Amino acid sequence: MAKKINTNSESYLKMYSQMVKIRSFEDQANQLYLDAKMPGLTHMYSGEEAVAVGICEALTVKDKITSTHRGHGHCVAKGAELKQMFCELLGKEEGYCRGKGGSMHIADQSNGNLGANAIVGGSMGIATGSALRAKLNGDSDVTVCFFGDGATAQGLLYEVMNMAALWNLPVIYACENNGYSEYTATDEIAAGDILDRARAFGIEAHKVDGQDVLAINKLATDLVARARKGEGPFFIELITYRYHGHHVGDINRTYYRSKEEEEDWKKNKDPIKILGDWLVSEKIASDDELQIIRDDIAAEAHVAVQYALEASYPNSNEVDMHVYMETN
Amino acid sequence: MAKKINTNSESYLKMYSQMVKIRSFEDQANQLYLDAKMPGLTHMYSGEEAVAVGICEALTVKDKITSTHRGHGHCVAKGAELKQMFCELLGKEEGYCRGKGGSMHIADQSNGNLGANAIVGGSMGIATGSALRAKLNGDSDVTVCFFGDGATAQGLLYEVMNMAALWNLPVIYACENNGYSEYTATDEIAAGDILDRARAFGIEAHKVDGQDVLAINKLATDLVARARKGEGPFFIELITYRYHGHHVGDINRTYYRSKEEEEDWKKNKDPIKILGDWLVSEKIASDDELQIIRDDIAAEAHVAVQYALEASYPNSNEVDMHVYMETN
Amino acid sequence: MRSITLSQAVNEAIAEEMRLDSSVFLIGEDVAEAGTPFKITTGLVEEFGTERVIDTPISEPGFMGLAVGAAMTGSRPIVDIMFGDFLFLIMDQLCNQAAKAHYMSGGKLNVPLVVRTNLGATRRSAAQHSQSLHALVSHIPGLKVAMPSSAYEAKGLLKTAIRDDNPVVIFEDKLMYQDKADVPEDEYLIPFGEAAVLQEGNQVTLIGTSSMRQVCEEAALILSDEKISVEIIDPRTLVPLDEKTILNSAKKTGRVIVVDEGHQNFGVTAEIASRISEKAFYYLDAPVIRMGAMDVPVPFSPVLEDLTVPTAEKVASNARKIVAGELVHEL
Amino acid sequence: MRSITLSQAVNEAIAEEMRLDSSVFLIGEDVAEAGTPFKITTGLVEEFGTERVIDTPISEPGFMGLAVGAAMTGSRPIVDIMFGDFLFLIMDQLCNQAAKAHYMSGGKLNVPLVVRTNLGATRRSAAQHSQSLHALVSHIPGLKVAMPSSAYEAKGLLKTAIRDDNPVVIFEDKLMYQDKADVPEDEYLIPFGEAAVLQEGNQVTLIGTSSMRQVCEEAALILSDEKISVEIIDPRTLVPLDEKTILNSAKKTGRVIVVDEGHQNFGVTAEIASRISEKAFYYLDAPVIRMGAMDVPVPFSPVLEDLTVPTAEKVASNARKIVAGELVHEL
Ligand SMILES: Cc1ncc(C[n+]2csc(CCOP(=O)(O)OP(=O)(O)O)c2C)c(N)n1
Ligand SMILES: Cc1ncc(C[n+]2csc(CCOP(=O)(O)OP(=O)(O)O)c2C)c(N)n1
Ligand SMILES: [Mg+2]
Ligand SMILES: [Mg+2]
Repeated sequence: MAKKINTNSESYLKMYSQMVKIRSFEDQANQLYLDAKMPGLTHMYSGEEAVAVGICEALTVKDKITSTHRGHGHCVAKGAELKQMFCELLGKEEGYCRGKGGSMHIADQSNGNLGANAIVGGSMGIATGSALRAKLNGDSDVTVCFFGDGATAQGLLYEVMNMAALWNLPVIYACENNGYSEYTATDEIAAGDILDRARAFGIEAHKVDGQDVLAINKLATDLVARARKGEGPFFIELITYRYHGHHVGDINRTYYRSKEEEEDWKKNKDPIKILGDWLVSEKIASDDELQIIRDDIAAEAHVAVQYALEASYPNSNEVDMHVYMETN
Repeated sequence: MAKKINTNSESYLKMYSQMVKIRSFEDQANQLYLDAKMPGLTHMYSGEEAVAVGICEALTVKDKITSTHRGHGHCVAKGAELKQMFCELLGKEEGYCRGKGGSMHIADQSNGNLGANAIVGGSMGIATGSALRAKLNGDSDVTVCFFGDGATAQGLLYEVMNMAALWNLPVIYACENNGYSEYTATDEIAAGDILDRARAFGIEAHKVDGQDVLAINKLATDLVARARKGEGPFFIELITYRYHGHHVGDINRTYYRSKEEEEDWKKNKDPIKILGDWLVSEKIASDDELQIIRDDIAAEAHVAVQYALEASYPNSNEVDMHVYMETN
Repeated sequence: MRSITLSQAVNEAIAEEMRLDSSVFLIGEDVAEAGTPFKITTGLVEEFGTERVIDTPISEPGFMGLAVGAAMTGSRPIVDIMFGDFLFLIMDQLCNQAAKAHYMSGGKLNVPLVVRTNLGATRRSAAQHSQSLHALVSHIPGLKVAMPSSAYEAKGLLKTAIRDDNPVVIFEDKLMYQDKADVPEDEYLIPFGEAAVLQEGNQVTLIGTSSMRQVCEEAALILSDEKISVEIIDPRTLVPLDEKTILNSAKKTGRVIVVDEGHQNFGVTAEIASRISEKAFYYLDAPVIRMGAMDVPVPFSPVLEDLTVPTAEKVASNARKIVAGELVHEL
Repeated sequence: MRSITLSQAVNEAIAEEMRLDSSVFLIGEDVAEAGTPFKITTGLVEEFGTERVIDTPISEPGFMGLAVGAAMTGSRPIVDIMFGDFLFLIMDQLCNQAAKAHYMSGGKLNVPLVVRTNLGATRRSAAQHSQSLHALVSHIPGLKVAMPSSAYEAKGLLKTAIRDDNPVVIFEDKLMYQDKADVPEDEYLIPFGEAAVLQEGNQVTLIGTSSMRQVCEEAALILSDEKISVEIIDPRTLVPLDEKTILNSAKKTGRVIVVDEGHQNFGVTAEIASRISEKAFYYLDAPVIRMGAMDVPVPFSPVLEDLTVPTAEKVASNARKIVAGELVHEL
């Protein structure tokens, strides 16, 4: 666990709350699936909360992120409202994308989230392009590109890292290494070393414990500041774990990973528990206070789900709206 | 200049002849363009002869290569006949591809040349797939993938290197670094180090003087033998130079490279001259003997061109032949 | 006859061809132990081993490229592209390389490979996992394109595809993977370029590809109650296209509706309709009606998504109109 | 009026829009000092600097992706894809990302970018540098597609494309880069979705896209000697398509030939012909004739390549037949 990085306990508690919020969101989303109330499938972020929160708490609302198929965590961490998120997951009109995107395309441009992406690696260009725009316009925002370990197999990553490095773009590549690409251990499909792949393009690359939100936040805060000064790009590999299956329907998974491994991560490396224990040991919060935070957020998530369940679907005339934007 | 690698002077003279053959071919091809007898454009290999010859002389006829838009050198080096090559360049029926491919698609599968490719990087998958086939079938052949420094910007390279490394495929990636991608110095569009990019995938990578045919041949012979034993893949960067413009029509090029630079390479780093001088100094051949070789090959190339100029075009009914192969 | 699912039919086709020909192998993401997300290739790795059932990194352009090279040098790869939408990632290798190698080499190289992928919306998978992109590859000379409409066709067409010496793209309907149909135990092949006439009739021809065959069959049921005589045709392959069977039917009924799940604009319905309009012109009693998917990215929300795809009711209603001599479109 | 080349027209359009709007930038291979291999962007880097005229590595998917991200966050990139054939490399970024972002986000994101590329065979560049792939992108909702047929249209359509808030793909004809046309000095825009009626007539309509407009004009010259009255239409944009102008002409002449340089099978001629056949059915005196490029990869050999593209003679001959009431195809 990293040293206390500032004396602002509010910031620690915010990170705690944000992680709990993601977990509560995912618990509800999973339940929606189990209750057959969710259209389609969705990919749970539970277990990886420290990654999104540690990084996004280092960003301002003007900074941008691009997200993945496993995108709820990034969306919450970047400031989204649970109600609008649940509405989107259920295809309702009040969803962030008016129900047109769903879980795999949830975007919240008001908070700088350029969107989840159902093409693995599909947003690497978008993130790098956002950083190019910032540089060209003299804007000071930084863009973080989230993607999984499996996505490092997409050639696009190397193309855009090359350009980001050549042009010193303010982009941070955040590789969420949860060890698996769908139903395959990534070790089996990735040769060499991921950090070396970034370094080969002259990009400074770091590895960090993806369950330690404070360590992540400290590193991210530093790199974001340096990227703003034109010292980017950077690459971070975050070692983490997804608690659920690849998606909510992936129930029997012993053929690709053991129950023991799952239990070990949940018991010994849970990011919420790790930060909670530290908050208590540092006397920033008591167990009871943390319990209240968790309960409040769980209740909030519950209310948000209920709201979304009752919210209305888009009108059928929306089906061919937004194919093209009207140009004035 | 590398040490004498075997006592077989025939092999040195063969390399000399093969390099001269490429040069003679290109001189004639350029003249065809200048005389407006060539349909379209073509990319000259002159200056880079040691690369193709040094590598292909380490291969057997069963080994495979994939080539590029700058592919005449590879084609000659892998054993092709000048007549059929010129016929192809002129769109004649007797060409290697019955006139359908032209310079940018010349292929000679009888000698293991799977073809030039007009998509930069387009053959990286093909070469790696040929090596996959060899491994699956237990065939002992090795595949060499030629590509330029500019082609290292294509993400496909990293995708296929990853798989080649994971599966230990018998493929050698041969990067012909002639310093330029069309009209741009590759330094300006390539970050980091090319060898590191291969090494990041756990691939053994070597840099070699691309004008020194004996050094290239020695390295290639060693790597080919190791690849046959299942120790591949390998990566070689060959530092070389193209004497002509990007293509035959690229005449005014001072805006991207200086005349002095061109003169320096031609005068001091010409692969044919370098080997010739060594052959004389080692008393393997006299200046006169080399002159005879050059004259004979120039004459042969002249005859081949004349033949091709007079050869007939394909019959018009060929236009829709070979779209599909008949399956028995 | 026994009845099996489309997914089992595909599995059998692959297994049978792999047994017959050791140069056939399967390559793609999670095709081995996981048996693909749709559980289609389950069991194959146990029988054929990881050398012939190859799990790849998430590198569609890369492993498609490998397949081209392997095919060019003697293998017969079956490439698994998990969702049809990912075809966009392999277009260069498929269309610039695989499709053209035979022609560009004057017949000396050839690329016998199969790209197995899928199509179909209404699975609540949104715009990047729901597309039906068969029109795109059908436009590229050098590729063949097969569109199985049931387990029976899935098996017979896939076996033919694997034996074909050219690159073939075969589109399975995701929503049909669990649908059963009668499939013979004995080996059979379905030749390319032969449409199936699923029902004969003389007042209107419904042409339905893949998923839309079922929609046409349902429409025919509705119409049979109204004593409208319907002929149903499934082209089975788009390239080659069995123009003769289609034109003969159009000439007989004089009225045709073409139904396809790809976008309508610049899609498959345009090709089939325009061929009929051009070559059966003097036999037509009504304009050929095109019914493709709406020209919108596929929306996630179920209430919107369901609007985008042709339905049996709409097909029946259009058929009713043209048989009655009414106009479908304002002129 | 002054006359300038298509290449100059494109250069002017880019320069004017870059002067007007600082969010416009140009990105691609060798677009700066080299001014592209076709020497189209010559001079722009001198005026706008390397920050706005950006030479990229040979990474088409990569820089297309950058353009999508830049466009989503406020820039208006013009992406130079050196040969239309390389579109296959950017299909995922163009069709899965750029085309769908506005819709998938319920209208919140948008991607105002232009992909400038080219089409056209008979340049002796063989199968991977000669394709005309506009039908493919026209099939994807969310993209607009423009097809300038002369320097005049090239300038007016490109300026409109740059100002459009959606992704637009504009195809220039490589063989026309040095062709001159009258182009006003004063600023003008050509709106999307408005076809040009280049010549009025009442016996037969020739619809020609891009390069094929000229072929139609030449055919009309031949036919005018024979006193056949020809109407010529250039759709100018395929998406949106000016259906009204096309249908009105078809209804007037009753005979239409659609000429396009893309492959005929599943191509642009199918869409236009089938719309006419469907919506002007009762006005047609003859089947709508489609003339696309042959369904073969483009061969290198000049004697073969020239056979693959529609010619004025063939267009005239088909027009003559349908005006005379003869059949073009065996029925
Ligand atoms: C281009 C593409 N190929 C394949 C898929 C199917 N797919 C969805 S998620 C996934 C695994 C991604 O692994 P990783 O990047 O490690 O992310 P994680 O799911 O572990 O968060 C795959 C193969 C896809 N969506 N897009
Ligand atoms: C995918 C693709 N992009 C762009 C081009 C245009 N092009 C042809 S050769 C070339 C430069 C290639 O440079 P390099 O790989 O270094 O090879 P060299 O020409 O130096 O031998 C380019 C950009 C192409 N043919 N294919
Ligand atoms: Mg992962
Ligand atoms: Mg080079």
